Amino acid sequence: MSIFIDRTTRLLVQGITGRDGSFHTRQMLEYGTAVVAGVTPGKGGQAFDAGPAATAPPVPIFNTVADAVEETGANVSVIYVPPVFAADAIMEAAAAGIPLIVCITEGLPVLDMTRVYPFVRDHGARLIGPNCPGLITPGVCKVGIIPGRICAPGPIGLVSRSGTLTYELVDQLTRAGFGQTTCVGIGGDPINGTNFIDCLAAFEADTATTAVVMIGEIGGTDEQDAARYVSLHMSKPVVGFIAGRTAPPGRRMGHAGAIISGATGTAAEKVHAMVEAGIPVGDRPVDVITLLRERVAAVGSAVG
Amino acid sequence: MSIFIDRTTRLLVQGITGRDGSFHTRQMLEYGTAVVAGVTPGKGGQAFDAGPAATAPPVPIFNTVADAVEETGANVSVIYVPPVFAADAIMEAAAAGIPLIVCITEGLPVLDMTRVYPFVRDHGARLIGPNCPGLITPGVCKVGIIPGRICAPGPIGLVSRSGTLTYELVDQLTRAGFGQTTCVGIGGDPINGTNFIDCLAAFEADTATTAVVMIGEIGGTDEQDAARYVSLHMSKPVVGFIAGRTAPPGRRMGHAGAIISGATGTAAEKVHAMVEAGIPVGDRPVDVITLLRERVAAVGSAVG
Amino acid sequence: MNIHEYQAKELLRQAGVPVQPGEVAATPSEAEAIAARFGTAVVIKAQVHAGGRGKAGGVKLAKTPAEARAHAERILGMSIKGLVVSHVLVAQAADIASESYVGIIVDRVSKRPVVMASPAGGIDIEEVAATTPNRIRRVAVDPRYGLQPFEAMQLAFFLYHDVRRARAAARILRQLYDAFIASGASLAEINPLVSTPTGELVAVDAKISIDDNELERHPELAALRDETAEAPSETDARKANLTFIKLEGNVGCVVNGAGLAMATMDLVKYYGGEPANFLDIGGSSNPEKVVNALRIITSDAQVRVILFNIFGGITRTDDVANGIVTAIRQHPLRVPIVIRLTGTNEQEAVRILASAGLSAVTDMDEAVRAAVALVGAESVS
Amino acid sequence: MNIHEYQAKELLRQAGVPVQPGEVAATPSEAEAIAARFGTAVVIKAQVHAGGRGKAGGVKLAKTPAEARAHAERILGMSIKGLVVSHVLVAQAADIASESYVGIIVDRVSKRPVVMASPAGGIDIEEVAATTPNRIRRVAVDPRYGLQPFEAMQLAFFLYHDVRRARAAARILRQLYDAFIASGASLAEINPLVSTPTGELVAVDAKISIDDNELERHPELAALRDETAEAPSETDARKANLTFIKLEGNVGCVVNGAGLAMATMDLVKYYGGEPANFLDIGGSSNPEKVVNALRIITSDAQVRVILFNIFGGITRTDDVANGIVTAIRQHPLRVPIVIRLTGTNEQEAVRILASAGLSAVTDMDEAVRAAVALVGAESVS
Repeated sequence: MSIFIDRTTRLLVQGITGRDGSFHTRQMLEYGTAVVAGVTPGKGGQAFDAGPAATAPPVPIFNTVADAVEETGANVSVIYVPPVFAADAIMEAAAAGIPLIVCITEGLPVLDMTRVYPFVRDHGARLIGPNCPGLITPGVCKVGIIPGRICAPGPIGLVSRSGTLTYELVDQLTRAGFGQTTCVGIGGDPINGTNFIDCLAAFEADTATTAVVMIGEIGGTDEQDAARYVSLHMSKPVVGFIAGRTAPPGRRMGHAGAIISGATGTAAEKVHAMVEAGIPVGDRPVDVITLLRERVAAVGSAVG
Repeated sequence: MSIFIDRTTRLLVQGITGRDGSFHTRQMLEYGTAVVAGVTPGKGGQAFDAGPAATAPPVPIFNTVADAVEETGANVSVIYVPPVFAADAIMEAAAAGIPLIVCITEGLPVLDMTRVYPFVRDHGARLIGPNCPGLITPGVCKVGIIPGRICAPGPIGLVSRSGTLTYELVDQLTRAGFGQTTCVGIGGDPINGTNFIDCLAAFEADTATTAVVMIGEIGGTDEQDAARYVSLHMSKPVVGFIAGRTAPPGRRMGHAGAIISGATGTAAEKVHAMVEAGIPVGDRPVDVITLLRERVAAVGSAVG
Repeated sequence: MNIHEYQAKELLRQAGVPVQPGEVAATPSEAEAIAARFGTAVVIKAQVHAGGRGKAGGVKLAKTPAEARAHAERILGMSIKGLVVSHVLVAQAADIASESYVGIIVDRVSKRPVVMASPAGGIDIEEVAATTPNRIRRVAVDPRYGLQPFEAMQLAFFLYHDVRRARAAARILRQLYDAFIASGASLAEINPLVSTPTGELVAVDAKISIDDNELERHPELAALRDETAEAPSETDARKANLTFIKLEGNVGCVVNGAGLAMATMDLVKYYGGEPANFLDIGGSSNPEKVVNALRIITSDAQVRVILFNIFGGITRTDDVANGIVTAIRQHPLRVPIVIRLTGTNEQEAVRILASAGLSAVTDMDEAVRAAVALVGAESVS
Repeated sequence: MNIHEYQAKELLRQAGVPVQPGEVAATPSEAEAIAARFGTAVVIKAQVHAGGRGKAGGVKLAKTPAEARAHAERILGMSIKGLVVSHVLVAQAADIASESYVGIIVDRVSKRPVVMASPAGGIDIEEVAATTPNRIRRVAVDPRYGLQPFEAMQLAFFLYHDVRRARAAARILRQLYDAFIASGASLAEINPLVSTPTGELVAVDAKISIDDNELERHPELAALRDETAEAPSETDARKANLTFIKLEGNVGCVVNGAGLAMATMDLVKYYGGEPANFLDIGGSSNPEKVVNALRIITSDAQVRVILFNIFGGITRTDDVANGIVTAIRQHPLRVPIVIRLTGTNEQEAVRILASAGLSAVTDMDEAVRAAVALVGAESVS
């Protein structure tokens, strides 16, 4: 099993004819994802050609998400539109009744997100991102930009605020023989649609997941809240990593959300909260594998 | 028993020092209502004097509803502030956690109400009105401006879109020996917080109410919707009256909501829907008493 | 409050909507001068608060300034549905490839502003709704968020298939929505929204109604009121803070409260009479209001009897009685009066009336029957 | 993006906030002329993006134009926290009865704009929050409705007991909120908001930070950027679309992705090195970006080794390899380089590097250890 996406996922791509949208649509199709529709205003009625190598049929393009949903029954949307249009794209997907919306776009104004967040919630949808790499259920389907070849099916859930750092850890997991149920990048913005707790709860409920890796970074208190949640509500082992131990306070470390404000949001604070909650945290990325091996083995023997 | 207000009602008056607010606060106190607080910005710390004849202690005045609620535990608010401030007053009461808000003020811009309505709902509160006479549970408490002396305790529930027409019918009911559980004026505006169905459902659930009088008027489809509701969900007899049989189409008959648009909202249409749903409708106000007497007697004998 | 086409267009222009160029004229020579300045064919349009002005001859195409003058001469002073035309809009004639409708109302069921679009432009939208409802698309806008770009695009693609015109229409819809909200409107529509042969969109006719309750907040809009476009008695009543609607009957009604006023009219009709008006003196009526009410009612020559129906609550019946007595002293009545009073300070009211030789009843039914009977008796005599 | 006090005040003035009158001067004689024009005592204030300018001597009261000139002479050209003062604000000195703080930030926990008010004005609000938290009141504004009048009044009554000043403060809070939203700010504050002895309120100092992601939408605000107020290398990086933050160490880092960049820095530190910078070349990097990145990094004389850490996903590692080779051909490196590449088109990348005599590793840990060792070896030698 997996969380959020699986064999029933019928994917819509908003911004399918753009540079990033078309490239990644081909990647997702190649991975076997059921991309059922694309949206580009003004190109309704055309079809997106997956390329000569593709075995999938061309993807129909619509002018609006509502049209696309009505015609194709799409139930997940992934967004690759420029940042000033991304808030509208998310709201359009939510209003059209899409239950899971994944926004890859980076650079959304944070005030846009203050309005998008309640809108999505008012419509009963889940947003992942923005400014995130999306998610992948290895061997089944991928939504976003996580490279498929570094993943492998298996029992580990992974949730991360980062992009390439996620790839680094997924790659190490796979090389170490730890396949994944689902890898989710929740994004590095200060306001995002899905947080660590949402994913941890989903992994806890997913029967196929036996342990979880969570990768945090400086800024905010999401990791601290997640740590408290883990200590209260999770039976499965969780191991972690926090990036930004060397980040100076008051500076935005690339991600809009990666900023230490005053004394809050430091790596030390997060590591402390996680360790207190029983989540061992690796000093180096490679340590995560070691910690995971100990914990999974430990749980294995406790159960066995 | 009663609906919405009873012996536990602790009333806050917004605009207590204004002309209408002070007059009606004295009337409500005289009727025995527990008026526990008033709000007038800038007069926080003062006290409202109920007058020489009053037995009640002076009512403390606060600058904000939040302060008043914190200090007095007020659980119902009644609003007598000028129309351009009324939307803010309603939202302030809802944000302060008051579960029942009664807005007497007439003349609220309808666009204000398009924002007030979801705000009140977002805060889990009920709004009665605006542009309404309020409500009264005879012998117990009154919130608003319905004259107390025309009411009497008894088993009839009354709900109306009108003001003085309500008094006319309550007066006739009382003279005919039909006391009331609660009389509610829901107001004559096109967008209001509480509709017929809300009140009918409450009367249906109220064990003390044995029959309901509903008084509608031209404009909109609230009465038609209520008729459908009555036929599906009500066991108690309902009799009705509709004002505006002689109203010309396209003209606003005093109440902002009393307007026939095209072919919808006519008295004939409403009377038809009600009669179809088993709600007899009086041609004259006095006929309502006759109809009620027949129905209550009939029910009485069926039960007896 | 309705405003004129040219005023509505000015509000839309300020909001960024591309509007057909035009100017207002009060005389034929002004119209001629405007047409000459444009140097194109123009349309002369009567500025009145009445539908169907086209059918009534209030809209004419003029190819030359002289023709513009001639049309203006004919239209100015013309009466359309009882309203005299005092101004015409002289607008540049548009090249029309297609006509659409876009409009916004406040919908009482969804409790939201509803934006409507139809490719059946130029036609009365209620007619489209009745005959070909699938030719209208609606979006109920969540006022907490406003009309979103994607919502506007959904409607725009219903009007136009090419993305260029769709984007232009979406922009116009959002500008229309902004103007609607900013002006506290209860209705705002562009009909027709014209697409020219070169694909430009332009608002050729527009209508905006302002919510009367917003006027206090918008003095600049309140100033747009054209009193020549209203019945004089209704203007008079509005200034006296009374709600008054003139009808065709002969029983003049003075009532406190809108619902009771309607019920009173209905009861007049029930007993075979015809109400001359709807008149609500409101909640906290003072004697002056009653004086004004009586003046307005008695200025209607058709009125044969005056019926007061006052249920005192906030309204003090002694105030009403004082008003009646004062008014009658100033201007003795030429028709009989029937007074029903009950409620707050009723005994004092009866005493005041009695001192002026007037009597009152307490029962509504009885009062209405008496008033109708008086008209009957009079018309028989 | 931070803007200067005088720019922030201008935005607030446009929103209706009563702002202390003032003008900007770039020379002592301009400052003197402004002071003479005001004819009152003035305050000369350094315009720099740094806190604590008062303590640094960047704010001075001048009673005469001559004194204004003298203070301006001293302040202009002064360096505050490494930033050179090129402009001063010459502002009319305010009569101060009391000082308050009002400000707005976007709060990531409530996911809303949070409006804060404190009667402890003039003090750093974070200090107030830390020492006397009960002296701050907050309202998390529902962005669907905006800051409501009642919310503003609640905060205003926390600042002032008399209704006149409370109403004025509530108005200012709503204007501040409007300016905050309209300018796409991430922070907007007035500190102090001064109450004069006659009960007027006036904004005496103001700070606004614009969300960088809003600048595309607000070219008029983007134009307010003062590049003299930034470190040149960061300006350079921004123009090259790179995210760069200069640090104190000597291991220059070039990484794709912010999280991986931080993890790389952390690993440098873990192995005993000191990162010279944070640098994210972003997702879809092209060779040119890499060239720019290398130029910026190598312009730092402290850098002793360059460490590339590239995990190819969207980023094609062959693009990065091409960029490295191009850059080195243009400007041969004066320090050693360690390259870690893995992912998309990795083999092609290795071939490109090899053709230029460079080698790469695939393991991050190994690469970082190698880079740190090189610095150690060099410092030993």
